[in-house]
Amino acid sequence: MPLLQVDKLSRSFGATRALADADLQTSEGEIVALMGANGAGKSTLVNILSGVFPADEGTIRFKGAVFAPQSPAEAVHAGIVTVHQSLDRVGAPGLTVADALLLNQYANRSEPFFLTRSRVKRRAQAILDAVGFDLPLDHDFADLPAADRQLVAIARALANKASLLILDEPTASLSGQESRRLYDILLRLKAKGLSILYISHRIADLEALADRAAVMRSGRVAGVFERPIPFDQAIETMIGRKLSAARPDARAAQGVPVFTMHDAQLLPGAEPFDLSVHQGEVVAITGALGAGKSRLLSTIFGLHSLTRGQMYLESQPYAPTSPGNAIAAGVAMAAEDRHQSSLMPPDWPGSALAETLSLPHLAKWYPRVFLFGKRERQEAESAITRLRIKASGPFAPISTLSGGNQQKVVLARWEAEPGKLLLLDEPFQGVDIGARSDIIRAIRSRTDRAILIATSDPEEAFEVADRVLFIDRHSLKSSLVADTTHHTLEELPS
Amino acid sequence: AGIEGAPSPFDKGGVKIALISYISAGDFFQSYQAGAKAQANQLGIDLRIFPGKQNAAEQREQIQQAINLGVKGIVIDHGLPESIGDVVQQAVDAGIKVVAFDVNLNNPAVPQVEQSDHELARLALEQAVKDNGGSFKAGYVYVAGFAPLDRRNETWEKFKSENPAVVEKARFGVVSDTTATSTSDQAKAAFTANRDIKVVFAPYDEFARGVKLAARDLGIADKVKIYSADVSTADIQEITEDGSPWVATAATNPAVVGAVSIRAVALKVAGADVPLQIVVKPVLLTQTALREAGVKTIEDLAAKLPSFSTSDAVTADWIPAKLF
Amino acid sequence: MTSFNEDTHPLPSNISELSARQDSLARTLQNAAQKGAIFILLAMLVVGFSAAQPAFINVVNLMSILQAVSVVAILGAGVTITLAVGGFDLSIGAVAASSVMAASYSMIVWGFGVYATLPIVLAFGAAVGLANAVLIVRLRVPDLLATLAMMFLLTGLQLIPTAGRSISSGLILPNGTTSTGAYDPHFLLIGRYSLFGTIPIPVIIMIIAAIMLFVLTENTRVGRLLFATGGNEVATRLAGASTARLKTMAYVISGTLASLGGIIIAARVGRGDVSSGASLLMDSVAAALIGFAVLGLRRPNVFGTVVGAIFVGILLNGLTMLNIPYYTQDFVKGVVLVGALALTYGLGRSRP
Amino acid sequence: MTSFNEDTHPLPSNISELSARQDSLARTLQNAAQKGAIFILLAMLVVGFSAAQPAFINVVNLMSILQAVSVVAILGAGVTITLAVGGFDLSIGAVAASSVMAASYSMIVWGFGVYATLPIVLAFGAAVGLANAVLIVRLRVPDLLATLAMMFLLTGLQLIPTAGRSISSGLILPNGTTSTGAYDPHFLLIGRYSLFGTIPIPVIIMIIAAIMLFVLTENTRVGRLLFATGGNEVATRLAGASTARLKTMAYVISGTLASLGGIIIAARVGRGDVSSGASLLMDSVAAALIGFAVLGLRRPNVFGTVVGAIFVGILLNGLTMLNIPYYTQDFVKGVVLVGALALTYGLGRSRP
Ligand SMILES: Nc1ncnc2c1ncn2[C@@H]1O[C@H](COP(=O)(O)OP(=O)(O)OP(=O)(O)O)[C@@H](O)[C@H]1O
Ligand SMILES: Nc1ncnc2c1ncn2[C@@H]1O[C@H](COP(=O)(O)OP(=O)(O)OP(=O)(O)O)[C@@H](O)[C@H]1O
Ligand SMILES: [Mg+2]
Ligand SMILES: [Mg+2]
Repeated sequence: MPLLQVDKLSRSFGATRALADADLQTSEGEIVALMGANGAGKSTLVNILSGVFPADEGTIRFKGAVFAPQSPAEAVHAGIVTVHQSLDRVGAPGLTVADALLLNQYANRSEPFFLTRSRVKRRAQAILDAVGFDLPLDHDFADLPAADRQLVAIARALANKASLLILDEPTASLSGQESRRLYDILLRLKAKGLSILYISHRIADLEALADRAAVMRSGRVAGVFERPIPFDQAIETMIGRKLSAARPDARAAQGVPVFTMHDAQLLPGAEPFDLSVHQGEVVAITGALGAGKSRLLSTIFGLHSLTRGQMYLESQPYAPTSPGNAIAAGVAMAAEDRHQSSLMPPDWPGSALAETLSLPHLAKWYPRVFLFGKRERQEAESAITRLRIKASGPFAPISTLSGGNQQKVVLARWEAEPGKLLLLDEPFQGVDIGARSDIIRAIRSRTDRAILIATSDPEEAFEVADRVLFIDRHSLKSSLVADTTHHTLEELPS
Repeated sequence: AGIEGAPSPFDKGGVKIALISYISAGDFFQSYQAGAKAQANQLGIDLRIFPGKQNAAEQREQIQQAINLGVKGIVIDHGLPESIGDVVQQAVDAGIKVVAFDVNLNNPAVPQVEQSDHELARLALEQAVKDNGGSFKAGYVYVAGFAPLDRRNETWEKFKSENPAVVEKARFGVVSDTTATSTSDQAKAAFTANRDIKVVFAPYDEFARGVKLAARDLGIADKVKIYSADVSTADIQEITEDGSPWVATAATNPAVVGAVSIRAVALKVAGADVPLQIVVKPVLLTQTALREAGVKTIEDLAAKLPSFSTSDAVTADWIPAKLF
Repeated sequence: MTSFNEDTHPLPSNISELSARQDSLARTLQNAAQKGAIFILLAMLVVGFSAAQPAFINVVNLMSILQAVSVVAILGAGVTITLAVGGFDLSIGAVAASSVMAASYSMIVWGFGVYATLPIVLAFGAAVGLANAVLIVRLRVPDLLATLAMMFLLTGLQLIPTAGRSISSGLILPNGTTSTGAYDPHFLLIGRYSLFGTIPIPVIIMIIAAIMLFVLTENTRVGRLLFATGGNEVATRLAGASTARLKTMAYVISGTLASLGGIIIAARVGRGDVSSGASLLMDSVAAALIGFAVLGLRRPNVFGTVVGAIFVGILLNGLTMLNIPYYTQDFVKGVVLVGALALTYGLGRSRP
Repeated sequence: MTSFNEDTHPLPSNISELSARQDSLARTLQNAAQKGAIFILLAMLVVGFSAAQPAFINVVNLMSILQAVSVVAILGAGVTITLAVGGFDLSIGAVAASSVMAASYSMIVWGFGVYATLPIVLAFGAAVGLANAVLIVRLRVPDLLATLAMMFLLTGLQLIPTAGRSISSGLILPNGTTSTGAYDPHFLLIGRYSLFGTIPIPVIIMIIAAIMLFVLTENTRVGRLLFATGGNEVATRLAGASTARLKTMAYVISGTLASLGGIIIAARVGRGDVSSGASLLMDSVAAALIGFAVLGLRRPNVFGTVVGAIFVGILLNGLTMLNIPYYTQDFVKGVVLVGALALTYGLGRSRP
């Protein structure tokens, strides 16, 4: 008897059928990978299973009984524990990391009513120890970088007594090291009989973990593949076409560097380094969590100042004091964690797809102050077709888009206007394999600027970039020129 | 600096007296305080003024605070008898002399100074009858819960029962940050709904000001007459303005009442006898009289109408006669 | 404040209950009912009051309703703007109250006329807004706290020049001199004159201010950025906008509008009257918040604020016409508010 | 409210300025100054006032300060709890005021004694809290709007049973009968008795309430969930907590505390006075907001609220002792507030 049996599950949002008669099974001691392009309905399925909202039609049987959770609490109580896709659903500002780790325990009353600081710390530390993560327990949760939030969500979920564990893109902002630790833990749990539903766009994850892969397409489960999983075939089922080689032709760097850093020091004590990026070049920076990727990019974007050294943009000294400054100089950045850095809350003015796109370009697109005219709509429509964004229209509320499609909108925003240097911090979080190659092609089709990408996934780095730089302790270390050779994780210094 | 020939302790000066108000904001109370301060200065009194915020509980604290400060006398300016009765008794027990203004503490040791709200309302209403006869349709402005207004209301109710031909067609009123304008908004609605209102009794000058504004806005200033209580410089200007429907107000001079209150407590401290009830008589100010006398400000009024600026209530030969 | 939005979205809408299952006619109707709840109620009120008291519906009375709400609507628009940038201006009531004092002081003590007084008072309001902005933007004091402190400060400050007395001609200053100025008759016209004998100047000011602010917030670049600041300040900064400047702008506009409200009050009353502005604050906040419900937008919006102010104005005027005692009026106001809100927010959200 | 938090987090820290560069001693000192700003100011005030007026520092006076702030502190604690869940209770002032009326009505009109009156009034407060919660949680009306409507409703409602008049012995009811009850002397003791002749009962109630709420919010599971709800409601729900229940709880606590405050006022005042509680709301909100600054926590916290209330109490008491006129007091209160806030928030945040 399967642990979980999903039959003809459907769910619509307005005119969108997010789930259309989806079927799925998982058994004890099995890891099932759920694959699917952005907007295929994966998160919708997860949300129904975890009691966030109900299905319109269809049945779920869990442990043999009909199961229709009315609230997240009910699902957790029944033994279904979920790590949700978006990181803004993990903890709350004002709470410490330790509290965030124990939030489930508070909610299900397995912690005593009265708490002492030392007990909270001890219990939180135990949760971390069990998974081997290291996090600052006393810090405010809101101060955590995206990756650490993801670690909190994972550690917390693993600390629950569960029979079914659902992970919706848990490695989206993790680096190789943490990912591998997660694999170890999941395999151990699986051996203990836990059933795991695992969603990811990273083939490496699935290769390491999946016993079976269910591929979703347009709200249905379009195919199930047993181990050894034929990924090429699975991907074809997923995106409906063969994946063309994502790596574009390498091009020689052209002319003078667009951007240079000289003798630059990001933080006191860090080793100074030099960097130059040429026109038409895509440079990726990779490194462990907290190695300084985001710091480097945001320093270039004017959020911090260098403790030492100079920056030059097209040979002119460049020392931005604010993002506004940087943008005016022709530098744009898509920051990591789209919810915090790019999106408006639901129902708020500016929360539509087109408005998300236009926010930095208002002055350019509407030089006459008033927002009359169709520019926004046109730009949105063109982005939707160019990047195959799945949305109900140019003014669809951004919160109704699937995670990967939201990310595409964020990229489209900075892609819409020319510039000199484009900074992308973890740009492919949650973007499916097919879309990633679309985006890379779109980005590279413009040769008028230089692109600097920060990513914690080395494979991704080699896939998109002409040149890959390695960063460690806030200092750039080595430079590897990408070529067609397939680099494996082991080749990188760690 | 003491006063020569004054009884102890005023011969040495520096007598500590507390003035504890229920409400401090507004012209009436400021003027009352000013009068009290002026009188206190002349008597060499170290007057401690405790601010009132319409907070009865806080007034209790303040009386206790005054006891802590070791004052010789306390003047209580308005308040709720229930909430301060027992602390006042504590003060009396501690040998402190207490005088109350417009709050009936029902305590034989505490004389009460009254400006007599009943009297104020009666004077204004009598003038209304004199001007309009005993039969008219009236508008009435009232908000319950403010002690002086409640007392004036009692007179209005009595007046209505004595004059059955007077019909109250509309009753309205607001007390807020913008009492006058809010009242005028309501008055406009009331006038529009009741075109036959000829007389408005607005026993608080802010109310009268609002009603006048409404009458002006609606262009019916020549058809209604407003009778009110209280007076200030601004009021005098409004009353005497050309075509003003505000024809009379009854008032006491709050500064005088303040001075009388201080004198009463000073006399008690000096050991003299003070009557249990000290009434400061209000005067009726009509539009015609004010215009004829050419009165523009309260100071003019005081100069031209001595009965308004002085009171011979509770005084003694060692107390200087002239106040200002 | 973002929290308003979050409150109305127990879960972000991509995971929230949507009513797609219901057939579309019922849904459209419900939608209309929800968006129009306030208007339907308004219509019912107007019809009811007119039936009970025909004088209610005549132009003069309707104008006096508009006149009565003009100050609250103008102040409410200021609150709306600060709500849009994710802030909250608790000082507007006090700014309006002290503007009344400032206008009176300018004319009566300094003897200025209307043309000097107006800029002085408006500059005063703008300056207070700027001070709020400095506290909030530079010193990072939370909005509510900064403007509350400013409220206390102004409540006291306005009384100091005259030692707590109200200002009218012949005022004796604390230093003993008697002031000789008077209200400029032209200034009084601002509060008392009616265009074509029907439309009072305050109503015209309200309409102009409302249109300007409506266009600013809904149809301009700056408006979009103002809302963006309130929606996600970080994202707005990262998009290159100066949120510090936008917030400052919002508070300066709010302060200036409050002093404009104060000017109208001064011109109606004709003297500098002492008050804390507390009830003005509450009424304007109410208007701005009711505005959320108008059109079912669930966010601050200038149009809604003005409608909200008018809604309350109609209610109070009608009740007064029916000679309902004042204490029942507050109650009715509360009941109608609760009803309107429940209708707007409750509809189409059957699930807890 | 989340917005407070966002204010204090202009950028998520991984892209925000880190203070690591500053050397640690200077940082520690600055930190201490920031956390202790309010306490340092408090100490300065106490020393200054005692020097100018020795009577200030005696026990009786200190107790009367505590007594004076007890109601504001209790109401402020209620505001704090609703702030913790991301809401805001604007109705507390009105709840306290109508509780005064309810207590008086119960004793004077119904003739009940203290033991019947207390539960009635507390239940009334809890019921109002529940009504607020229903509006907010079930009907999804934004917090500010729901509690504002409730405020208007109560302000009117409390006047209806007595047609707007204060309730004291011998009250004539609208139906013409004269009520014969009186305040139960035992009830009055709640406001007027002092334990061991020094510690007034209201102070004891305040201390007990503060400790209970402090422990609840800071040292229990439920407290964490309350703050979690305020910080991120979605996340809290997804963690399996019932945010609806948590919010309801917060509003019921807030309503009950407000009625407790009302009981103390009634017992101090000894009659049902219509005007009581006018400025309670603003003062309690001020206390709760100043509480953010205490200890430099920058979030609602019960301890801070109580300290905030006492801070203002000491300031006002001292100024009164120094015979400062009332209008200057408001001004000074504002100035000191602005100063304290600028100190707490401004320090260590040099970059705009
Ligand atoms: N010398 C230092 N001083 C202060 N903070 C430091 C230092 N070294 C490391 N850190 C910490 O390391 C983190 C580096 O963050 P950053 O976001 O730049 O790294 P990252 O490589 O982008 O990490 P991620 O992979 O999570 O995006 C900072 O948040 C900071 O707290
Ligand atoms: N609240 C909503 N309102 C309208 N449409 C929605 C809503 N939530 C999801 N959708 C739509 O449902 C579809 C499925 O979304 P879902 O989030 O399940 O995709 P996904 O497979 O998880 O994609 P991704 O890989 O990008 O996370 C998408 O087209 C999305 O736009
Ligand atoms: Mg998804
Ligand atoms: Mg990073």
